[in-house]
Amino acid sequence: MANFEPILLRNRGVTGSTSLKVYESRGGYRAVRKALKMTPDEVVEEVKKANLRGRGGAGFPAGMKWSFLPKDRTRTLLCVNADESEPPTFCNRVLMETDPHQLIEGTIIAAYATKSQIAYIYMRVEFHEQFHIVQRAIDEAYAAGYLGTKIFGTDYSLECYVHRGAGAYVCGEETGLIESLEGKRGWPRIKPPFPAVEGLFRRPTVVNNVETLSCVPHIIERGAAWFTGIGPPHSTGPKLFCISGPVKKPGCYESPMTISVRDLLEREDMGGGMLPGKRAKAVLPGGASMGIISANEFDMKMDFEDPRKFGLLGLGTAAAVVIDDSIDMRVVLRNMARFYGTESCGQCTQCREGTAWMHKMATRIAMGAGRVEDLDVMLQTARNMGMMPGLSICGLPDGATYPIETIIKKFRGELESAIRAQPAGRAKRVLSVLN
Amino acid sequence: MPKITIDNKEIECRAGVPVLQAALEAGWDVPHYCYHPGLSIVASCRLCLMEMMMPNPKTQELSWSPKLVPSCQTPVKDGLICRFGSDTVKHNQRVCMEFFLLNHPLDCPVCDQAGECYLQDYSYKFGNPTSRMVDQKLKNPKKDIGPRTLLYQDRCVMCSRCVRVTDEVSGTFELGIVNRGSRCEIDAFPGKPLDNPLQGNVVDVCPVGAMLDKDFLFKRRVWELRSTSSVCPKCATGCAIHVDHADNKVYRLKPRFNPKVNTWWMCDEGRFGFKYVHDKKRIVKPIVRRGMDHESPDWADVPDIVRFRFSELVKRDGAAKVAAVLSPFLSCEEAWLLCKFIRSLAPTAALVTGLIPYSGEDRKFPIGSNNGTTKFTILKEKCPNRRGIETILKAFGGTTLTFDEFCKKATTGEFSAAWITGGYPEPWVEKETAKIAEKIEFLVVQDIFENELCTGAGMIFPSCGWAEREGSFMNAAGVLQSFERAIAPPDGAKQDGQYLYDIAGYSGLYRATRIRELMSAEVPAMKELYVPPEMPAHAH
Amino acid sequence: MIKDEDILNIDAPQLSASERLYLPQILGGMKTTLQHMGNTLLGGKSVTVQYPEEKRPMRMDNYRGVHRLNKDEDGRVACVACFMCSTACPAHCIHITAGESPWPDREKYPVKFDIDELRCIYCGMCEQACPVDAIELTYEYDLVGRTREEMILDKEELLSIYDETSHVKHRKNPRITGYPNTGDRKQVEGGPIAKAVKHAEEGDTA
Amino acid sequence: MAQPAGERLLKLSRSVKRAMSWQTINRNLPVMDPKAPPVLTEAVREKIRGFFPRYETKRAVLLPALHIVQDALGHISWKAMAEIAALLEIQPSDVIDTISFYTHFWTHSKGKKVIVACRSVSCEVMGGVAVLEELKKRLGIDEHETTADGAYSLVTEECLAGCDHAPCVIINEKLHKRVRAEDVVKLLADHANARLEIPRSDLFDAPAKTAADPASQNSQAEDLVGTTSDVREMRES
Repeated sequence: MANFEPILLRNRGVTGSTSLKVYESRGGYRAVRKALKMTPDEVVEEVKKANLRGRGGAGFPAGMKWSFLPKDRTRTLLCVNADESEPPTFCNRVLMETDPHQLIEGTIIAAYATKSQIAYIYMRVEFHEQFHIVQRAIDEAYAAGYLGTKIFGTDYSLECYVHRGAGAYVCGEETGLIESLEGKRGWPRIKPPFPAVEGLFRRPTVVNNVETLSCVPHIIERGAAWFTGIGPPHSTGPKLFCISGPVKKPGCYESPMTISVRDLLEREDMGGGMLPGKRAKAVLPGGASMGIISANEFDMKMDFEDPRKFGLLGLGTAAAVVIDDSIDMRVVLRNMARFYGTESCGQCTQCREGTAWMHKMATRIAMGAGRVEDLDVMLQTARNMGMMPGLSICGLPDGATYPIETIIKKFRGELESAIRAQPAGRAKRVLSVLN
Repeated sequence: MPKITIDNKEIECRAGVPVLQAALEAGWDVPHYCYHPGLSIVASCRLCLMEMMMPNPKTQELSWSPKLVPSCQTPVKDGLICRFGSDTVKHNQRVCMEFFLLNHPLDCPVCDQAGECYLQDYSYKFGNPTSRMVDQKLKNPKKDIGPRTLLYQDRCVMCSRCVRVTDEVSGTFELGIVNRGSRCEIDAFPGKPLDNPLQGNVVDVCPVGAMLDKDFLFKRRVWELRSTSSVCPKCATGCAIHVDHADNKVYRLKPRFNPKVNTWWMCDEGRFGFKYVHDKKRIVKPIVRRGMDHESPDWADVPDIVRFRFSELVKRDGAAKVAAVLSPFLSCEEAWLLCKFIRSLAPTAALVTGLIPYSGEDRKFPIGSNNGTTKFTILKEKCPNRRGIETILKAFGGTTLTFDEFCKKATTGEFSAAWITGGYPEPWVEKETAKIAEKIEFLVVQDIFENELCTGAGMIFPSCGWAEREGSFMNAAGVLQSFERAIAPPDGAKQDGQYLYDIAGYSGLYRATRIRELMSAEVPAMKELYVPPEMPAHAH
Repeated sequence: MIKDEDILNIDAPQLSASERLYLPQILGGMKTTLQHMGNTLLGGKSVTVQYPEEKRPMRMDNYRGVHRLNKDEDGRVACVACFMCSTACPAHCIHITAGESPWPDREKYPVKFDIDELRCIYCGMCEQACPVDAIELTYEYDLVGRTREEMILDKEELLSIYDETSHVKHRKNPRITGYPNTGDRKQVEGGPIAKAVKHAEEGDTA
Repeated sequence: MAQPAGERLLKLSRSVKRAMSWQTINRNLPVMDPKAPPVLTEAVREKIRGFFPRYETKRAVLLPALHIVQDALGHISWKAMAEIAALLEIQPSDVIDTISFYTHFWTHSKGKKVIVACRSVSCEVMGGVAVLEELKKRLGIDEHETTADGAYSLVTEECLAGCDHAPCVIINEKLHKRVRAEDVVKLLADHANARLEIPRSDLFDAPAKTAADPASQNSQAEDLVGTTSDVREMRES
């Protein structure tokens, strides 16, 4: 599949790809016209048949999500999750800055399928340029009559607004996003009730990722059978893979879910291999929350199933960051612990206290005052916070558990020898100053 | 009534409650912080997690679910099977307790909550004795969040009960959560402090020592206090309360669960309104006027003096010239004894409902709620037993007057003997009312503080604070509740019930229960004493 | 109920003839007396002491005499008014009134602290119960007074006993509840861990 | 309330300075002068009201409103919070509740340009720490501080989703990609370093139109009374 024709990124590199004119000239807004001729249920059925699994991280089938909406609902809301805050993920950013109309088209189809009247695009505040690009694209769509009342001359009306976040990782969780949209702190809600039954403003709500919705127009246009033909049966459709770190060509690449981490890292049309003089030691293959793999596990397939075999949480956002051998593993451990320590929302006890405690321990270790037993305590704390299926309201502590656990398990030798290399009694002295 | 199975034991429980509540009521001690039966469910403390039998999505076979579920968020359903005794559940409790104590300052010796602290109780029962954390704890300064309340932020477990009280019970929204993650704190907006009339409940619901009452701060350790069931006398709502006292002194009042009256709450007016009981200016001795002199007789002589003076006047002026004013601060039993006594001497004596004090308007909470959603009401009627007195007067029949009618008649000299009871915490005798003292030849005044009537009184009896008496009050909604004696009356004084008992001609020790038996035989409305269900420890 | 078979009857042992004379015992006793007499007369070593001018040496560390209230390094009362001693006291002789402390590192301190030395049974439970080692029993036993009121020692008196005895018997293990390293977070330069590491590095080179 | 507001604030700030571990933050006193003129202009209010039809509740307008206010004033002062609360018909405690949750909102005055340095894993692997250190050195300030002349503030953020261009730095709205430590001097000297090159949508304003002016906002006193701990000021601990 080396010369896979990009689908989601087909407009990348095309001049003026963010404009309505160029998008339409390249076949845009055909799918939505087709969808509007179908009944909403038919659209849902088509997406269900395509087995489009959510690209946000959990991999829940989108069509299934839509079919959970109560049948007798009067008002449905659609939220587009553009709060891409998982490090090191940026595929939604690429989608929005290269092809905002594709997202809008997908949003219209999804809104039509779910019979929503309003679609909110919840975008993280750090996406400044992307906000302007998407907002201008929406303005264009409004002007063209593709959004607003009676779109495309049908009886269906849809409002689409961009709602800017304000810097909180947990707002990427669907109920956290809903709370944030309601103007509250982004504390995830307890489920049940699920958003499909009672979500934003207590109405049935569907929350979908940008990449998921960007796939929808293609499914409608070319049919579910075409979509399921791409990639293995459990992981259908094209997927965006991100790679960053010391590789020759960091970026976002599109492929069916048949590639391995090694392909992503080394293939010429992808990462293109390591920068000269660098050697890959480990890869965080699916965003920070999924965990780490060491150099001898690079043959892991990047699909929805294979990562579990390597002790990871799942595919996640399929955004890999390469860690070369000049990087101290203690630094990576600290970085991960710090991320969850600062981004925990503070609602559930395990996560609030556990992530902060791990942050403290990891910082001390990274600063050269660790103890070997700290690694065990960290490992236990990570597990106590809850591994899948989790103990907390949202999945953040599970996400915090996997990187910590896999780093300590897979790189224990390196960490321990680094700790043992510290001057004797140093940890004790540091702790005596601290307390 | 649904039947659920907890730890292989089938129990019957109330419908519509969470599994946690059912388990607590059935005797399980399930640790929890964020759950409170009177507040919405947030399921954030994750301490009450349980294992539950669930059908396998594929095979529909019942098996223990792999995920622990919060028992506070799971409503009871007939046939539900769950367990709290398994290793996974216990492990989670142990782990949670470790997390709760990570940043806790462990300053129990100086914390006022020590002794009634859920964190202490649960650590002993479910936690580990040692902490593995060697790093520095987070420290937060304390906050003066309101005129009556202090917030010790570092003791907080972030259960958010206090925030929910201000949101859902008082409806005033003063408290909020600031920051995120481990730095979460409770806070109020500067200049918008916690000062609503129900703010004291914030201290009650706080399971740890984060919210403390300035009034009680450092006064006593809670294990020295003894708790007595009582009823708040401050308004006609009649909240069920606990009087916490030690060494004959009342230190604080706490609400007692009563589903018919106040549920879990009480207002600040009642909570801090007990101070008058320890006022130094109280009347503590019976006083008899002889000519221009006043002397205080022996309690043993009192019944004879009273009977003699009254019967003399009845003989001279007739029974209709006698009146008894029954204050709405009297308990039903005391009022009944007084009526009994007066009517036995003067069968046509007038019985008068005492002055009903009103102040302001009824206040409904949460603010802006209507009849359906009101959770708490502070009534404008500032006395506990108006309805009880009226019920008794109705049962006695004959001449019954309102206080205004009595005053009018008294000023025209229609009464030659009267027994006026008071017991109001605030001054209550107005200038006009004071004049009646001149027109009544033999006036008995029974009050807690000296008032304008006393100068003309032939006899003065000390009334006792409600914490020093026992009896029952009937609230504005007609719920009859009993209250017990918490502390002894001051030296020299005697419980109102006791001397009324003696005067009425009974001998021995006054027991409210005995009088209630006698009374309810004559006054059927007094038969139904409502005793709220006893809640297990940690049930809220 | 005690059963009959549980009861062991013991007969008094028969004394021998020499034992019945009692002479050896009497002589043994006389020997000790004469020894001491000899020591006093000849060696000048007296057994009795001229109390209260003279006092017998004693084990200072575990004698349970009059209480004292310890002071901390800054000379402030170490007590945090937690009432543990009065709770533990079986004789109910400790009476404390707590108040908000005027010092920033502590929030509670005893405004009044009275011990009724006449009610006290000198069991030492208060010492055991104290979480900050603020109350201790001293080696002082010659406590006298003319009235009962005089024998109720207040805070000042208890603190002055500390001044008198602390040079002989030191405060056991000065600890303090609450906040060992306090300070406004914003005043700390860098984070606490970074600071601690820096501190330790100075130690490494030294 | 006989004391003038300025005096009271000064006294308050002194008491906070003096306080140590058992310092008590007083929430009984307002930190802003109730008689001072409103900080939100009618234009800002109108802009906020423009968002009302988009949402079912007024509370939901809070995030857009905070963005608008922060863009207009540079930060969200206590007074601004109270005014937003009145405008949206919610309690001020709800506003501080929400503000404090998000890292993007500032309750303290900040510089004309805010530099957000990314410290996510990709940036750290690619040398983000060196860039941050260089920024600190060149600006002479630490994280979450503002330079004396009010030109720059420096903050860190967990991930800016620019990992393919790591290490990256955002100045106001502009994302600077592949910043090396040696580029920092040039970057800071560039006047256009905060200018967005693409056409803007006019839904929100460009941030920090006004310079941080500590005197006009009573910001000194407000900073001192601020919340006790702050996720935005979470350093290495």
